[in-house]
Amino acid sequence: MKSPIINPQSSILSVDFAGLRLANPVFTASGTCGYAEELADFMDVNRLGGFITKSITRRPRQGNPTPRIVETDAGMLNAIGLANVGLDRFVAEKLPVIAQMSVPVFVNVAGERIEDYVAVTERLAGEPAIAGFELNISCPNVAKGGISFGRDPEQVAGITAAVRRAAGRKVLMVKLSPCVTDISVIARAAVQAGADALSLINTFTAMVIDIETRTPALANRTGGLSGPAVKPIAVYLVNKVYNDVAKKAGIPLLGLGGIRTASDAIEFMLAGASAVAIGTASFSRPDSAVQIIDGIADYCARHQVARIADLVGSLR
Amino acid sequence: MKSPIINPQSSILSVDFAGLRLANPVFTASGTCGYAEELADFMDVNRLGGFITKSITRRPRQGNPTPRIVETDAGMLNAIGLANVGLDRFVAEKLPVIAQMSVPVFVNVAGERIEDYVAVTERLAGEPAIAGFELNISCPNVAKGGISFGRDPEQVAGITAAVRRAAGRKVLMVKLSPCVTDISVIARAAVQAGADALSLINTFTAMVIDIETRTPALANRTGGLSGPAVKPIAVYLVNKVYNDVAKKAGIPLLGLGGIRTASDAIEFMLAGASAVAIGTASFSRPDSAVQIIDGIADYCARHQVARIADLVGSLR
Amino acid sequence: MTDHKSQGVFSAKVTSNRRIRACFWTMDLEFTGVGAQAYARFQPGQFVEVDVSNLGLPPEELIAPELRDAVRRNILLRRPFSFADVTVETNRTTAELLYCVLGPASVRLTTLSRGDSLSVLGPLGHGFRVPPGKRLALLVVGGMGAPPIQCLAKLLRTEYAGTHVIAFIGAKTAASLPFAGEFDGMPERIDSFIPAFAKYGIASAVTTDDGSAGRRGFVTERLAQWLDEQRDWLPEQTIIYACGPEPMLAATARLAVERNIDCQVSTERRMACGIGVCQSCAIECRVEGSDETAYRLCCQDGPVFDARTVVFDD
Amino acid sequence: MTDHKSQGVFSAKVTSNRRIRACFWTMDLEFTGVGAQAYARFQPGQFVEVDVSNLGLPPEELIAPELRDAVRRNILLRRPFSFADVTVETNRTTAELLYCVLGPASVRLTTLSRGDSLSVLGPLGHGFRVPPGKRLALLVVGGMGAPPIQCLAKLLRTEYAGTHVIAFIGAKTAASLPFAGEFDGMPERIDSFIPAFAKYGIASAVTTDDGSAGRRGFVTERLAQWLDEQRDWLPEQTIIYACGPEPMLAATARLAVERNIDCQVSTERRMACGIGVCQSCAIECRVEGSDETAYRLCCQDGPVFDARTVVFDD
Ligand SMILES: Cc1cc2nc3c(=O)[nH]c(=O)nc-3n(C[C@H](O)[C@H](O)[C@H](O)COP(=O)(O)OP(=O)(O)OC[C@H]3O[C@@H](n4cnc5c(N)ncnc54)[C@H](O)[C@@H]3O)c2cc1C
Ligand SMILES: Cc1cc2nc3c(=O)[nH]c(=O)nc-3n(C[C@H](O)[C@H](O)[C@H](O)COP(=O)(O)OP(=O)(O)OC[C@H]3O[C@@H](n4cnc5c(N)ncnc54)[C@H](O)[C@@H]3O)c2cc1C
Ligand SMILES: Cc1cc2nc3c(=O)[nH]c(=O)nc-3n(C[C@H](O)[C@H](O)[C@H](O)COP(=O)(O)O)c2cc1C
Ligand SMILES: Cc1cc2nc3c(=O)[nH]c(=O)nc-3n(C[C@H](O)[C@H](O)[C@H](O)COP(=O)(O)O)c2cc1C
Ligand code: FES
Ligand code: FES
Repeated sequence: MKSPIINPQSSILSVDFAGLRLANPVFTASGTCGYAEELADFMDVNRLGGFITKSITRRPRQGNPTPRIVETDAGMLNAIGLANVGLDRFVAEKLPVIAQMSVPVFVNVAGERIEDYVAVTERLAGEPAIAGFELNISCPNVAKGGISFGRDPEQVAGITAAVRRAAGRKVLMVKLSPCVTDISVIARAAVQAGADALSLINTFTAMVIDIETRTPALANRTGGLSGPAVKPIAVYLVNKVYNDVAKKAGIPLLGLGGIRTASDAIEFMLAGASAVAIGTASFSRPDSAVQIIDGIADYCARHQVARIADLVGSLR
Repeated sequence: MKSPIINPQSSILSVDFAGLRLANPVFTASGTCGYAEELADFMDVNRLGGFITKSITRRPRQGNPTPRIVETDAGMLNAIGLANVGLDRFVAEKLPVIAQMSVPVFVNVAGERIEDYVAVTERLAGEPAIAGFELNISCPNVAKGGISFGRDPEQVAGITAAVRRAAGRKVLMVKLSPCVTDISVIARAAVQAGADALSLINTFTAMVIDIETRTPALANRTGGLSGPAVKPIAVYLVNKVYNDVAKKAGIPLLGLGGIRTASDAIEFMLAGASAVAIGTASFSRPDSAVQIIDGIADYCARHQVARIADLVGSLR
Repeated sequence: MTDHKSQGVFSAKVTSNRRIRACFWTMDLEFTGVGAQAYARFQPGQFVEVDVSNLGLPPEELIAPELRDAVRRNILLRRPFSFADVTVETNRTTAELLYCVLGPASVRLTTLSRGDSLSVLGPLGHGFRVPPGKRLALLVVGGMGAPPIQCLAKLLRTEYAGTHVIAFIGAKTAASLPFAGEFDGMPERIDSFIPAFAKYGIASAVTTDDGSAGRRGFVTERLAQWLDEQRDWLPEQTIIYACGPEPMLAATARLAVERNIDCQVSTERRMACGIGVCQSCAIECRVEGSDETAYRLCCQDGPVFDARTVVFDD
Repeated sequence: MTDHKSQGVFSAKVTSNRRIRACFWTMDLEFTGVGAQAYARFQPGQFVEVDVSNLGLPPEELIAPELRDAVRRNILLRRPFSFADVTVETNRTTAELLYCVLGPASVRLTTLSRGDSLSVLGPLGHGFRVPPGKRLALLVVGGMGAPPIQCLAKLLRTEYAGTHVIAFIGAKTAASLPFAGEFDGMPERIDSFIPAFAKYGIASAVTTDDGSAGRRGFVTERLAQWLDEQRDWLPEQTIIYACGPEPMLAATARLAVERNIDCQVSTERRMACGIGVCQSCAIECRVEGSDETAYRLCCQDGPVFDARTVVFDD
């Protein structure tokens, strides 16, 4: 896919991501930016490089009881439990809004069984409003499915191959969990089974205890840790997957985990991410993604970077 | 081992740890409190529940080039590279100082091959000044050995069994890495091979990139993440190993990872740790461990806890 | 989304910040420009999310000993607060933030002083609605539930002057009443005891769990008793507005439903975003016209709900 | 361990804190009680570790744009700083902390003002030693290396009045000289240009990389040239003291060894603890009487080392 170069900034920041031409390398992360409409008052979502929806499951999910979040040092735990409107309402209510957006939209897909993932993907594979899918096999907050798929290379290969068939010609990105002994083994399994891109990382299973009541701070007992606290681990894992798998395979990585500033985003790109996603940071600054896009442009200007893509994996 | 009850506070705080009677449940963590003498100006090391030395290897190790550390959000990376005086100088120079201490001292043992671990342990197993060993199979900062032993249950079993024989009647504690898919599998392997106690967690492999120079911030490229950032993951892993392995096996856990306050320490105990260790926090407050002991005593008074041991694993 | 477009992140100027009593503080904020316009439409019961991640701690000796461990946590997320008062002037809108110091974020708020800036996201959510035809408004406050009810009291006074208003105020002890003043041994009668309501001509009935101020007991018991004592009184012309701990809201809602009185409750949930994107603030609600329940969002669909809607634990 | 026992964590009072110029600030600290005694024995070149984890950020508009991303990092570790001046009075010891704002910790220091407290761990490490028989002391400063050398200048002036002292001061540009004043276009000659040294009667030879103040070039080139010009001059009665960027220290050390002049360099490493327990501050040193090298600790064995000891990269 090619797009005409309109102005110098766009040519500097634009990146190719699994065949999609993105205006810039900044996505919003699944589950942290709703279905886009909620952010309209705070930023122009069409300035994003790409948008990723909250996880969509076949049936609506209420999610877990509250408290669903708790703050930690430079991080937070969430145990939302994949609360979402479900496939049908997504198609009826959210897709029309998404269709208005001019940026590539990925639908994050989750489920309890492979069939669930396939069903959601199949239903959406023909929708022109959707650029691709992000396969969530790494959610730590649900009793069934979620992370259990993402920890074993054979299961990863199985689910990826099944969804690959269902996804038709849409881009298929697989989202990896950091809670594994060797993430490259998982990454390789996903790539060999047909993933076009990988996103990493999802959250770390974690726990906060209220010492006054002697109970977990979350109703779900455990939750997923995100935010700046995990950033150095995420950067390492991106660099590892880039060196071990992605570089040779020519598979782009979407790096995320604790990105709060343009400098953070650039760290991920130097480590090997072709694009980045902003999650938790959006909660304190709803326009974080746009601020980061501008910050990356400044960095490029300051460092005479001709094309942001040149930075990818350029760590010395 | 039994010790006479001297005063009420000591009876409240004292804990049994793998047959050792500790005055309180607070250790200093390996590598963060040197060989004890360095801390003399800042706290009375004899107030500790236990002391753990820097990792000792068969031969002296210079460690990695600098920079060896870098600060992150609510954490830090270190890549010291097991710099230590080596077995002989440890025996000659440090052991006499340790022998003066009235608290149980664990020697943390590291190496590149099983024989190295065995050699260090054998040499020290007869030393009356030493209460036990902590087996470091989880250091992320060395080219050989370290974490590579700690990620595979068979290797863990092999090294634990070998060191178990060498350790004679001393307590053998195995220190676990958090960077594994299922820590309980590793924990079980260590326990079945003869570990008397488990300590967790060691650091997470992580990376910080200097975006101005486009190089890793550490000379070793990667380092181990420690500090408050990792605490919620550590609490979860302690709780998991407690429920999956330690409780049934009657094996005490030493919980650590990001403990900075007495409240943090109590979280770990509620999650299932019989004792805790203070690492990174000692750098900003060299007397952290003693402050935490006092804070735990306050908590017990406030909550009418008769014996701190009653808290262990009492998470509801 | 709230009903109006102009919500956003605005920088407010602190014009004063001082301790009222015990852990209670009050801060005055000033919005100018677009912010002044946005907050000119503030409804009582709406809230804001403030960013204190850039603030330091007060000196250790000024931090309550039991909070010293907890406050060392670094701040990542904004924190939700109601406003106790909003005043619209020509080019500026001022707001009063009444807060209780109980953790790392609220203790950091105390370090602000006149001239400092505070990043404020809002106004957020849906506030109290005043249906037509109500002649009696009963305000029910539990402890730190006071701010949105104070804000509502002002609105009732200024725009619904014909409505008779009484405040029922409950707290654990005299010391935990979040108002300036000395309340120990305050009499039981309903009178202008609480300046925050008296200034709007509203009398207060105070209860404390231990009887240290006002009547001993729960505020909802007193409300029920008071309602029982009324004659010539029409439930359909009455409305109850409540804010406070969840068990108090539950009891208030029960009481209102039993007596067929309209009731709105202002709820609280832990919030990460405040704008409906994170799903952290779920609140179980009845689905109209069915037996089912569904989660709705405290930040977006609330924080004020009709008492019949919310499913309270009991 | 340092030579004396009384190191510890002391709370210092800030008596002033102000910007000198550009990113350079100066803060005066006061120690009383045991702290005053400990710092009464402070040797120039020793350092302290300050805790700024409880401090907030200055208003955004006061933060240099290129630092705004970096300073959002939360602070966990203490930070090492030298003292530029220490004054011992009867019941108190005062110290001047001269600092450059370049990251999250140093920017937080700027928020302190008179009356605030700062937790200071120290005094740490080994400072400069003044061997007997030296009649000429050459001070070599590179950029932010000034503070310990200023402190030493005072000692030389007060306790070694017979020693002739000259300061060689280098910086990238006139603007990056860490002193109060205007230095653009400063002449090349050696004179009382730099008040921080002039006040001790010490003349300065200034170089800048771009020639915007003093002579163009590196400070070590100027030092070498100056030494070449001397007659009737005895290397064994001379000593060089240097602090600055590592390449400058390396060049100074090389020059000193070649000319057989005693030389002490004050080194820097990233430090987590400052007290010898974490091993983060390793510095490669020659092992006396062998060809081998070994790591020693900057915080404990240094930061001041004999120039012959340190192995510099080149
Ligand atoms: C819509 C809304 C309006 C609010 N208005 C006000 C107000 O006007 N004045 C005021 O003082 N407070 C108000 N709060 C509560 C306020 O948000 C919390 O007190 C604040 O977040 C505490 O932050 P912290 O970091 O100081 O303490 P934390 O460490 O976050 O909390 C300390 C303690 O308070 C509890 N807590 C934290 N947040 C909440 C919450 N939302 N509900 C119940 N308990 C909580 C925690 O579980 C913990 O026990 C409001 C909350 C909501 C949701
Ligand atoms: C013994 C010793 C004495 C010192 N004395 C002074 C002094 O008197 N005045 C003063 O302004 N500074 C002094 N420093 C340096 C000071 O410690 C750092 O400037 C400070 O830690 C920066 O913290 P920050 O969080 O603001 O920036 P950081 O984000 O920590 O650092 C900002 C930049 O400075 C670099 N940096 C950080 N620490 C060091 C270091 N130790 N050496 C070299 N580069 C570093 C980083 O790599 C980064 O590029 C001294 C350092 C040491 C080791
Ligand atoms: C409140 C919350 C909800 C999330 N929901 C989802 C989700 O539905 N699907 C998913 O794949 N990831 C979800 N995530 C994970 C994020 O997309 C992201 O992988 C993770 O938070 C790390 O990035 P961050 O540190 O920038 O937030 C969620 C994270 C948070 C904090
Ligand atoms: C500077 C530094 C050095 C360390 N050295 C060792 C070591 O030699 N052996 C070891 O087993 N763990 C070592 N650790 C890991 C700590 O003992 C501890 O497991 C880890 O830091 C987590 O605890 P904390 O967050 O309280 O620091 C080191 C940690 C740090 C920060
Ligand atoms: S707080 Fe995020 S959805 Fe309500
Ligand atoms: S800074 Fe820790 S040993 Fe030097």
